[in-house]
Amino acid sequence: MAAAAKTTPKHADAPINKALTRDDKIKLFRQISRIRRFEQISLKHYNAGKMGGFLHLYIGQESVAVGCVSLMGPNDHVITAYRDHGHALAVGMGMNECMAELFGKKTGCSKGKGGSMHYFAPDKNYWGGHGIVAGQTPLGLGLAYGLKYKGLKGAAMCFMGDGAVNQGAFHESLNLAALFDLPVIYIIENNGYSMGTSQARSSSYTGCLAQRAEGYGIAWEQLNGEDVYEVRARVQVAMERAHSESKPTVLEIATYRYYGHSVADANHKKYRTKEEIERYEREHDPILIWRDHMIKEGILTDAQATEIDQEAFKEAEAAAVFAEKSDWPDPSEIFDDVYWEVDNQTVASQSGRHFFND
Amino acid sequence: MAAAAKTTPKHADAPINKALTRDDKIKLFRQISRIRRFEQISLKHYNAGKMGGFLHLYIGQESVAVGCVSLMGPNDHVITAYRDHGHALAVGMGMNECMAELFGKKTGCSKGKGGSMHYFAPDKNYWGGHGIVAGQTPLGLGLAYGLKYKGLKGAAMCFMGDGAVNQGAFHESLNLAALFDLPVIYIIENNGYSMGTSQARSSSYTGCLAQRAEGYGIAWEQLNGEDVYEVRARVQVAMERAHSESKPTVLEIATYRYYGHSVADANHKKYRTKEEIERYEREHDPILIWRDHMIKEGILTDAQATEIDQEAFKEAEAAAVFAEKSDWPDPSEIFDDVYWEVDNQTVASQSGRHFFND
Amino acid sequence: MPRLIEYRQAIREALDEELARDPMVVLMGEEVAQYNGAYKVTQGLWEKWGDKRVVDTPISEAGFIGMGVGASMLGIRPVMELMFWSFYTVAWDQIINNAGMVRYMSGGLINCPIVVRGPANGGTGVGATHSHTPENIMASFPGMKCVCPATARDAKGLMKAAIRDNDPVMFMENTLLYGEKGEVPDNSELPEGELFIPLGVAEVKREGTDLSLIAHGRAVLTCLKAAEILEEEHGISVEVVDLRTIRPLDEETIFESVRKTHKAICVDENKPFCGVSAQIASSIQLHCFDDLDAPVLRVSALDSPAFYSPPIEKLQLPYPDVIVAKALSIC
Amino acid sequence: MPRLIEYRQAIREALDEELARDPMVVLMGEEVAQYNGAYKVTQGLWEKWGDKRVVDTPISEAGFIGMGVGASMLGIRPVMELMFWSFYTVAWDQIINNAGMVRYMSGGLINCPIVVRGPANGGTGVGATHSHTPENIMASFPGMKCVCPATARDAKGLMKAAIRDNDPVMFMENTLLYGEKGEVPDNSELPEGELFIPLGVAEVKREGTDLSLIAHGRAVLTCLKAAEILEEEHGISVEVVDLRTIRPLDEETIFESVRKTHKAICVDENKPFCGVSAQIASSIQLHCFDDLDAPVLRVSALDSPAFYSPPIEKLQLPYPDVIVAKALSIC
Ligand SMILES: Cc1ncc(C[n+]2csc(CCOP(=O)(O)OP(=O)(O)O)c2C)c(N)n1
Ligand SMILES: Cc1ncc(C[n+]2csc(CCOP(=O)(O)OP(=O)(O)O)c2C)c(N)n1
Ligand SMILES: [Mg+2]
Ligand SMILES: [Mg+2]
Repeated sequence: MAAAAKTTPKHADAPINKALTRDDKIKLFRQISRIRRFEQISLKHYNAGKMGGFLHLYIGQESVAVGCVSLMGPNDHVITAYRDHGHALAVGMGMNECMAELFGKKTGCSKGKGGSMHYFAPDKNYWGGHGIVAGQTPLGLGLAYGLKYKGLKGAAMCFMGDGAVNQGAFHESLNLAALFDLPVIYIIENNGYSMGTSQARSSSYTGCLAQRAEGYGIAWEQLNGEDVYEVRARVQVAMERAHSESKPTVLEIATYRYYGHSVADANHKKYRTKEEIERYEREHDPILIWRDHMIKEGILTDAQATEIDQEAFKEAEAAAVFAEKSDWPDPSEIFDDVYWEVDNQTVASQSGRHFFND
Repeated sequence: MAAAAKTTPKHADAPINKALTRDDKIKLFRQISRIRRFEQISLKHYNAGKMGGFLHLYIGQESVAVGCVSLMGPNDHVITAYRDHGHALAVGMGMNECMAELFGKKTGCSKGKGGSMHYFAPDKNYWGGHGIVAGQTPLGLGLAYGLKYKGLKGAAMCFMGDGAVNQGAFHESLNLAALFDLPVIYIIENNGYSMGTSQARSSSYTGCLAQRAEGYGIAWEQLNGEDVYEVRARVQVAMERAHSESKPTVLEIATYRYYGHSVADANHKKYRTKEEIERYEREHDPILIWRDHMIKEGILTDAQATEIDQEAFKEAEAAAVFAEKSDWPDPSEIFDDVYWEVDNQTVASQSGRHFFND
Repeated sequence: MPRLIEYRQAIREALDEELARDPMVVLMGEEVAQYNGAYKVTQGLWEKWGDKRVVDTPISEAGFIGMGVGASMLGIRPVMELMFWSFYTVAWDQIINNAGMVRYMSGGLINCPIVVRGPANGGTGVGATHSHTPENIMASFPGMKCVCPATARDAKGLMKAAIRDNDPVMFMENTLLYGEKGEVPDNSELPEGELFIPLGVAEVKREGTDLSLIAHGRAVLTCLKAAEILEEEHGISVEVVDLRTIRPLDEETIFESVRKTHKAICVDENKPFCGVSAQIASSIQLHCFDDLDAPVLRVSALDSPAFYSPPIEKLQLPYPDVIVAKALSIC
Repeated sequence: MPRLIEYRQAIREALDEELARDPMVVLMGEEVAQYNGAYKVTQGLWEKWGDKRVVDTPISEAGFIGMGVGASMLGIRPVMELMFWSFYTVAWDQIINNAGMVRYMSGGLINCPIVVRGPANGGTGVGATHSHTPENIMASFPGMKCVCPATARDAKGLMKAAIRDNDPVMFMENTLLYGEKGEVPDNSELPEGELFIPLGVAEVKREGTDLSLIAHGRAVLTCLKAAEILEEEHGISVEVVDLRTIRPLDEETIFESVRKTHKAICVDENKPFCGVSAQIASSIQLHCFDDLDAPVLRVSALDSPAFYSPPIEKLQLPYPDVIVAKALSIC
């Protein structure tokens, strides 16, 4: 896992966390659990050959998406990379449409066209799900640009991996964000590895990756992502900066993925030690940590927590059944969703040939 | 002009400058003058319609190329952008071939194929002349890579403009340079403007542009480029770092261009004041400053300096005559220099069609 | 009296009118605002519309085009200038993978009403890297649209259609045409009150019966000159079809012409291998096989990178004599 | 007994042999060294050759490919892996403007002996952005070479030619073929002591008299299956021409085949608009106009971005039945 400074402030006491109701906290627990369970069930069916392509699991990182998304108001937006299931469920996408997408079914959130890496829910301010490393970073900037252009008080949270910081588009985005004062928050989910390459082997830096923001005059912070309280308390500062000053922030959140880069990554126990994985699971697991809070705060009993977790598990299983039972897309859909004008049979779509087989 | 910290050390006393002989110093003066005169004559003929495309003059920046190139040993290499005449003459390219290239003649350094932006002289360790902003920055890295791979003690000086720092490829290069410990020196010739856009309107930064290097753990420095002594003294530190530690450096050298971005830039007196231009010409002109040194040091009399300058002028005029008299390329050359294998009529060139008209 | 204006002014009028029509339209690019555009296409627009609507960017094509794509997902309608279309190479991922594919990958939840515009041509002595003609590449991707106007009138009318289109439109202008004047009706003369030319409609720029020249962009003008020579000197009646849009493509107008003339030459300034005219030639022979009296010929840019030297570079692009010679070989 | 090895192993052997032959050869890319390659093409090579010859890079395609181009100017021979060829989009400027054009712009002073390799194919459920097939684009630029081997044998022999070539070679492999076994002679069986297949030589993979199928890459295998069906079920004798290299292109072998069969279908997994088969079809009709008994037909990937859903995506790529149906329409 990426080394993050041990944090001293009592994040639970931050106003943003103090403002959480009992129900809010339970909801957060439910969300974390739902992501974990969704991923586990996905994995099972991926291994059973029910899915194509890649499956990048979010297991181990749940607190980051859940904590960040929990801060969103009506004009806050999210965009992320291919490891996108956690953010999708956190913004409120249903397990059914998400699972069906993995199965490549018509009922999938992207009608089976996008797959695991390409979830979208614009109605929930969720803009995907992008497969090209750092390709989403200028798009996140654009969401922020759109908000500012429209005069809305909002922020665009753009998630990315630690390996993504070495793509040029990200740096161009940083300069633009600062130059144009755009309310974008780049959130580097630093799980220590980009595929099989450790942070040390992929990036040169002083201090931490987020510190590169300094060269652009952008505020940055490094934080630990295992505890939703910390995530909320410290990301909130960036949200506030975006909302009231229309300024960007770069955040680096230390986290960890338990599984390989994708399920196809057969090497993931070679480039890191078993001990490293187990230590994280034991000492830093986002679910255990939040569960602990809930129990210590007397919000949930152990049994109640288990029940919530079991509900999440059942929901995920039901989603897999839903996905399994859903229809495949119809081959005729191959030519849908290519052009808006064609889909909407507008006048513009009537002139000229749009597709060229024969 | 870009603000650079006024420098206190007596750069003339730096060992690298102390080592200069009288003749060396005169040679530097000659080089600066030759660049200035070459550019002036180019301008005259460009305005007379003798050239196509763009002409990006180096006038005002001469001390940078001359100072840097004067530090080169046999395994040091240079690459730059489209404002490339100064570096070309500094490495020892002839005025004839350079001028003929502008005229689009067969005798040009690139046989008339490259034009103003694309001078090359690999035999002089000079790798161009590149038109895409920052496109040369990974190439510079590659030269450094090649040196290191071959076990040679050398450096690749990669020149670029202040506007080029906002291209992603440059940032990718910085990370790679640091990660792989490559002996590349990025030299930002900060003339304050990228076309009509001032540094403040194009870049967000803290301190200076070179400081972005800090985020990659790369050494950087900002210096004033008007005085060859300063350029040599401070660039030498980076050369030394490259040679003995195989480490990269980012240098930002404050300088100024007297003319527009290119000769086609009709706006250049709009986006900056006449006073700004005149002040630079008066107080910071690289030729006047070096001439002053020569005279104060008793190396040249005023008359001798004028004579050198006149020789440069005549050489440039002669080059224009040479260019004018030279032949146009033959249309048959259109298909030369596309493929090495075809040019060399190798076995590999005998199979398959390489060109596709008809 | 017909109103003659420059190609660049025609585009400027379109931009200006669309800025007025829709507050979501924003122009962006390097030097488009305070500098009035490297080629003065946006002259006066920043002064008129201000910082919000006309925006200068740093030299970060991937960053700002991607930003435009992101903004377009929220309903902004960015019209992005590439100072040269050649610079798409540094922004290619953002253009093709984001603007071009996000609609499909999202199952139609998103659309990107973005226009990327700028000059895309050789022939100006700026060397190989600055002389890209990527219309074949842009049009090769379903999800993208691609427009190459040859005249001031078309440039204006098509730009308006491009900006109102809800899909990404790659709009390719030409530095060699910016100064060309053409007849562009004043809005007051038009029944609809504006000039609007839908994408995907070719125009027969000259009628003829013996041979069809199929072209787009500046090659259309070259074809018109060749047609005149062929008519005057050789008595050959030549039809010139201007594609105007490469995708969507008005194949019917092409086929109709070929069915009439039985002979076709595809002319473009694209490089030949997999260029636009390869696609058109392959379509014609497929759909008009029995109508053809000769193979479909092609005249494209010579198959080498752009040569700086001005007189040589001129030879790399199609010029009337080459077309005339080709025509005579089959007529 | 013929030696059957996987396509990926064939490539690995070529890399290994070239690493041994020339100390200037260096392999580079994301995860090529310690991880043994995302698709295990470079398995074992880092262990064998060490840090200097097999180099892991960060996710900075523009940076490291440009670095390779720069190094190649100094005589290094970098073989760069793109984990997916799709990622060329972020490195496009470095590939085309630097590797592809610096020779021309320098009047021949420079050459770039670089190979860019990796899988370039659809059909693996990874969505539109990961399913680029850019052979048409790469081959459209004079200065570039482009290779698309269909079999293990070709992959090995052509890779060796690509690495020794002194021009930039874009080498396109296929994830769907990596596991396919094919006959590859052991060096000891070969008179020259090695397998070397020159660029620019097509191969007739099956002889026939009634119809020519012209293909490259995985489409060649699809054509061979279709040819079998056509022979067995319809008594049609089909010739299958494997282009192997897209540029340089062995047009003569194509034309010879068509002159014999009088009918041609171009098959590829490229998108149709300006795809490789558009170029080939346009050439065939030009050069074999009088030999053709029917228009040149084409079978390409369906003209939409790649669909994730595995059973649907399968339909987007050419499969034998589509080719059979097309063939029957003209035979
Ligand atoms: C431009 C590009 N290059 C390479 C890849 C292949 N790839 C996908 S994910 C990945 C690793 C990214 O690691 P990181 O950014 O740390 O994110 P994580 O997977 O750890 O969440 C790589 C190399 C890609 N998708 N896009
Ligand atoms: C990728 C790219 N974008 C835009 C341009 C057009 N352009 C050429 S030079 C230039 C300004 C560069 O300014 P700077 O880097 O400061 O260098 P200077 O001209 O001042 O030497 C621009 C925008 C280009 N050549 N390449
Ligand atoms: Mg990571
Ligand atoms: Mg500058």
